Amino acid sequence: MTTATTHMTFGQAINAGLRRALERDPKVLLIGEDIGTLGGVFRITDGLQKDFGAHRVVDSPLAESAIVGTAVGMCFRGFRPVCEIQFDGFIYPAFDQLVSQAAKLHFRSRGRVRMPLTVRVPFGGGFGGAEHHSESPEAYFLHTPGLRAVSPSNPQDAFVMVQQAIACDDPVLFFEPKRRYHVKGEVDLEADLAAAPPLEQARIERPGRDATLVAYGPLVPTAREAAEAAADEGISLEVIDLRSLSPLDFGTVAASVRRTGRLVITHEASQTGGLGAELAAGITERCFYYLEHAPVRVTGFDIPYPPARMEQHHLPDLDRILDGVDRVLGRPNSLSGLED
Amino acid sequence: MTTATTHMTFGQAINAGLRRALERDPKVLLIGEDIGTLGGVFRITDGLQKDFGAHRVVDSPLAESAIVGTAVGMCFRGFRPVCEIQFDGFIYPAFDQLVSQAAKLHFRSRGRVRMPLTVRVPFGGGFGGAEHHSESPEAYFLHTPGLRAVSPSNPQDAFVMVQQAIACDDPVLFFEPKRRYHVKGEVDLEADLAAAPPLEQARIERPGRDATLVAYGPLVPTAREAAEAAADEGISLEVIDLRSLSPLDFGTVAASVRRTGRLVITHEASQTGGLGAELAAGITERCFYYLEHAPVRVTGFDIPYPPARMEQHHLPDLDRILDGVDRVLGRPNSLSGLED
Amino acid sequence: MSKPGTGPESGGKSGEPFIQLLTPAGVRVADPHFDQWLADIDGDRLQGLYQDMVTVRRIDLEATALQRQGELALWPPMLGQEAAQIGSGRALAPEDFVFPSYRDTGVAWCRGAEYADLVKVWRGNAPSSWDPYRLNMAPMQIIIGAQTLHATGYAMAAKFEGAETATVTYFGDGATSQGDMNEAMVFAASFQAPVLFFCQNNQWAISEPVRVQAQRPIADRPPGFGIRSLRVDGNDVLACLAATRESLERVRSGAGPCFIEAVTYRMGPHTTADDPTRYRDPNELEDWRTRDPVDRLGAYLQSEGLFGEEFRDQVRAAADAAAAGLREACTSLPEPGGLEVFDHVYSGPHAVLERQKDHYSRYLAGFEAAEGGR
Amino acid sequence: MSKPGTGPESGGKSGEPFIQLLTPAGVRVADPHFDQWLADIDGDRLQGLYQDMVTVRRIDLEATALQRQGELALWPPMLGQEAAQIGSGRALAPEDFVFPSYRDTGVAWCRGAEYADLVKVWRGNAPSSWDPYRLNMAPMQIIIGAQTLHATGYAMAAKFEGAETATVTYFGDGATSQGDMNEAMVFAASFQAPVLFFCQNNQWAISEPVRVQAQRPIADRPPGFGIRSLRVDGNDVLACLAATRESLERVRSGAGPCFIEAVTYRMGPHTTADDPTRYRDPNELEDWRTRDPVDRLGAYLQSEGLFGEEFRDQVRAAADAAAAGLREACTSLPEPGGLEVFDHVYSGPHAVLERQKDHYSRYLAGFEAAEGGR
Ligand SMILES: Cc1ncc(C[n+]2csc(CCOP(=O)(O)OP(=O)(O)O)c2C)c(N)n1
Ligand SMILES: Cc1ncc(C[n+]2csc(CCOP(=O)(O)OP(=O)(O)O)c2C)c(N)n1
Ligand SMILES: [Mg+2]
Ligand SMILES: [Mg+2]
Repeated sequence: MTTATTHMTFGQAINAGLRRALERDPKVLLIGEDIGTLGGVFRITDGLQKDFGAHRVVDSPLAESAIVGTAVGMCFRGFRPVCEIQFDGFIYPAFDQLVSQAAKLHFRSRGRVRMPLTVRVPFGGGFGGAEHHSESPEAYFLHTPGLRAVSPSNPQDAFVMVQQAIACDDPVLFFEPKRRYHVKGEVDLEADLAAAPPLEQARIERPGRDATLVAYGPLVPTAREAAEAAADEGISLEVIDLRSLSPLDFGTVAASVRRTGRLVITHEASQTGGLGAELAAGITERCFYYLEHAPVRVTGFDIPYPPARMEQHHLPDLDRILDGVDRVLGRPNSLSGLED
Repeated sequence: MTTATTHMTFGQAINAGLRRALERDPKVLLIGEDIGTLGGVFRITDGLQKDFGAHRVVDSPLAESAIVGTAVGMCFRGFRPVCEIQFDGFIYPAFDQLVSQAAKLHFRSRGRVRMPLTVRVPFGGGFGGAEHHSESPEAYFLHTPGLRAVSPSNPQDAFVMVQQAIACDDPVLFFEPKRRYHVKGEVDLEADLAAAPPLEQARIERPGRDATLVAYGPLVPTAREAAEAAADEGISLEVIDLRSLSPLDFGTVAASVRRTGRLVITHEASQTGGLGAELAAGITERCFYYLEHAPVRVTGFDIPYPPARMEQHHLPDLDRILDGVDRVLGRPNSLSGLED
Repeated sequence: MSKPGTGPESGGKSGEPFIQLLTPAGVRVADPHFDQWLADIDGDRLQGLYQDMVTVRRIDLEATALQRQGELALWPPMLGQEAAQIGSGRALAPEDFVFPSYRDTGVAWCRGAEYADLVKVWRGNAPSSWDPYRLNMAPMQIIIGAQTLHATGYAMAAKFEGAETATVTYFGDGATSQGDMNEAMVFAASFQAPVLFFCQNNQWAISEPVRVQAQRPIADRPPGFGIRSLRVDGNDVLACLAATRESLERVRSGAGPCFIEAVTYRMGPHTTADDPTRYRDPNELEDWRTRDPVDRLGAYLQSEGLFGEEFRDQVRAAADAAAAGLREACTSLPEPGGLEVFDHVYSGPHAVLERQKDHYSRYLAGFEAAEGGR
Repeated sequence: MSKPGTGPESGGKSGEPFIQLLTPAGVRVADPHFDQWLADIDGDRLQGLYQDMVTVRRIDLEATALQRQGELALWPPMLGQEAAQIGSGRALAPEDFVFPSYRDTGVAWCRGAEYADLVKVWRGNAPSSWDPYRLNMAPMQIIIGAQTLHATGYAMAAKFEGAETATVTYFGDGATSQGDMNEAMVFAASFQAPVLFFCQNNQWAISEPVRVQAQRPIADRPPGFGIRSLRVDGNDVLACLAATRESLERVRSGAGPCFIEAVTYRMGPHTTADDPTRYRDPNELEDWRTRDPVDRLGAYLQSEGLFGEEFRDQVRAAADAAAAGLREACTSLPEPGGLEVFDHVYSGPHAVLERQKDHYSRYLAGFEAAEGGR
């Protein structure tokens, strides 16, 4: 079987995925601020209003609670709305509608009302953004039963996963690593959704033996680079792209850790109560007797996202990840000898 | 030194603490729904409006974002507002003001603007409440840099800690275990705040050798009972009352775990991404070579808080905690032999 | 239009005008505009409205009794709001969709809710009751104001589909302070959504009088958003019926969203857990008793010769049957099983949750084995 | 009151009236009520307003240039809104407290912001700029609408203290859709808070025209909340000054909150990252150029003989100096240090954060040692 792939950016891949979803199902509707005429501040919805009309690609008033809240109402009528939250830091006004409504209505209605809602959230930093424009709020949603959350790390996944998210009958937070929007890759536009890996499945990005390095979204490319750099030093890292943030694919990660005995987790979000905490705790529960070292977290610090000229001191990068790898391998590094 | 203590309920102790704070500092102001004439739906602010006036104990319109948002503005003017959120499940409309404003303004203003805001949240279940009335949202705030969070478990702590929270120059989420409001205890109304244990310090509730059992808020009494029951079986549990949920007092817990080698954590909130995840991960990092077993979490399930007649199947109780203790001690129990 | 009888309950200055077709004494007032919306309301229908009101009042009292007897955990009485709920509820078409609040027992009754549906939630048996697609009515909402956005979104979707259906959302005076309610008006106006906002201004949000929420009559707010608004006597079932019908007609015809403020009164406590003597003047309640919505229609029926003994017997029997039905349905609700907590969290499989369910079922089994062993 | 010149920018139907004291051609229109608020505005003051407007326009252009040259990461131009910001900003008393939005450069200028204060945030050096207690002005707000609640709370506190100060909050047309903004009006009305809501309706929220947010003029909304509201020509500095003074006087006197909708136009892009040609008709911009706020006052000065060469030279020199000062302040801002990220998260010690800081400083030290070693 030959498949012709198309070279396109991450952002274009999402656009193509949204287009497919709009074509496939008349109940799919996009709603958000500036997504229509402008095509979104990141142009992710570029051209879609022109082609599908203002009733399928809806420029909404400036109110996030209402964007999500009206989408919840549309779900009651069998729609599959896709909300765009313009930037990560603007999702909090919609928190109640997400946590008390979208997340709970299927449970509340004993399965009678479906909530096939997708909430697209460009997230993360590393591009010199202003306050509220670089946040990583995924852990809040990980802790919210009833929601699912995913984050693609490459154009192909972006194309497929956005369609899977829309096809999912549960509310899905779709976290787009905005600083990777311009990364290019091959996308199989004919990809068969049914044959694609399920939305909740992590992927082994690169096999390895010495330690398992888990990342998602924007840090997957960084983790891959770290693995390459480590390989130069003779260290073989297994890189896992989580893809699904809720539920976490413990099966894939645990199988890897049982082989490597060591786990490093990296994310941009602040450490305390972040996704890394759950992954570390869950893997420790499942793999305690396999672990040679405590799982190591390489994450943003417990600070508000800092101004652009400080962000390199907050964000995990290649060197900090490698430092974490040293730590998990018990190689001497900056924290060697520290008691806690 | 003799101190005369007063026998009172948990709820009365908070009331007494609020009264002290109002007396001590004219900048202290209470605001919330139904807290004035009615004295709050739990009567925690009973009599305070009568004694301090409608400008110190303020019945607000029905809007949580505004309750917190106006309190943030009051902080700009040097006030120390104490907001009441009527029930845990009603805090989400205020999420943006808490997470993007209260939490960040000290950082944003480079320390120029203080946010001595206290947000009182009656939380947790176990009393047959309706939907949204029994939630445990603390992990959201644990993951939010800039906020502090505490939860007292007995009348004396309630009295002291509410005053400490109000005196703190940072925003503090004050989680009140509502199902314990009627529990009685001795309160030293002359307690010297300066001499009291600091707000961020955990307390060893009951010393023990075989395993460390960590709880907070509503489950501290349950944990104590579990320790008594375990003692009957010859198992010595060290019970720790966290008191502070953010920051977590890793020092106290780690010291205990280094002695016992085993950790059980219990909370009502759902498991994934809950406080237990952070505690487990953080303690594993600090005490890996002391641990005889992976930390065990005994928590609510990853479900929306269920209806009253199902809640006993969600909430950790004495038996489930003891089951967790069995697990951490490697004693045969229901999960013995399971691979994951 | 006539004036309400009294003062501070109006949500603003006293004596704000509202639509009234039946005076507190039960005298029919002619109204050139709204009377046409009652053209079909003959004696039978009037009696039907009365029977509805008496029945839901009886259901409400029975539920309160069930709570006192420990059969329900809580109950939010709608006593006093029968005209607002029956008047508006009977104006709805079956295909209209309703997004209600927790106190809308009377509306649920009009939508055909079964007895068990009315109490299941309050007994703590289920997180919601009726099948939303059988009643065309969403689960009742507890988060104040949240449902107004759902209604607006539902109406937008209906409009985008080209359907000629109306969506109606019910909420209280307190809800008008919430951001969500105001955002709902913004969206409804912007998309000219076919939604009717029905506010039952019952003068109180738990212990707070409406003046805490609003300095002007609530009905004054929507026009600033570009939404057509009416203020009606919420204790007058005919005014509520006519105004709702008229508004729904506009809504269905594509004229954009409408708003109704029904000025009524919560004669009971906020819920059975509440004690209104702590915050409200008993004279206020006495005053409102003179405007009781049920008595008012009764007086009118009487004056029309429609209140004979036979009819009264029939009404009494219907109410008795409803009370008995409610009690029976309530006490015979099956206890939920332990593993039900894991159902319906997601629409499909979820590995983490299934693991928890598996562990808990092993725990339960082990526990039962141990208990059994004793 | 006169009518604005043109159509769809009005936030509702075209031709909604507003307060205008200076026509687009620079002709002074008498107004029996508002003229008294300009009694002290002599030639010198008029010239001062003009110089302010030219200076902030120049600062705005210089900042845009700095962004193009890579010295700033982003800049939100206020081009076109000079009259709204200078007119209102110059009406404020020093002890009034301001809660601004991100585009309020002109207001910050009136409050005495230093050059570095205007660009620090946009260069990415700091999360905010000025000392709020020196300027009596909060850090600019990015979360749309959030600051309106802070202003209301500040005003409530001031009132509870018995202070006679006014609080002013600035926000855009888009912000009026947010729940927070509406809740702020509810609280302000309920507590009769001494706050002035100043809305710059610049016709656009990024790519969305104001008709997406509002079907009626924005100024129509506050009265329904019980808030006194004015609609002014936001490109008329005298109207903005007079209306703000008048409103502030009411606010300070305890007459309750006030609202001003200043009808203006965002002549530039939303920010330097935006490309308005994608969504707006160039004719619209051309049309608004005929109502330019700076030219308008210039024409009036000319007609009054206040626009001589000396004055124009002085204005030019002041603007040049501001531009040079801004550039100098911008490029000489010190780079923040690596450990500064840990500062001011809390007001006091925080064990978990200190451990992270300790670890990171060890890491940095080790890293530098390794780098040095190479
Ligand atoms: C977001 C939220 N905040 C607070 C509450 C608690 N609460 C329940 S009912 C109520 C008063 C509601 O008043 P109103 O809207 O007038 O409706 P009514 O109860 O009078 O029918 C309050 C404050 C809630 N349910 N939701
Ligand atoms: C809560 C929130 N949602 C979205 C945004 C993104 N955003 C920034 S400015 C803007 C438009 C604001 O329009 P308006 O209120 O009219 O102010 P203007 O920019 O025109 O001055 C938007 C949508 C934001 N900053 N905050
Ligand atoms: Mg009410
Ligand atoms: Mg604007």
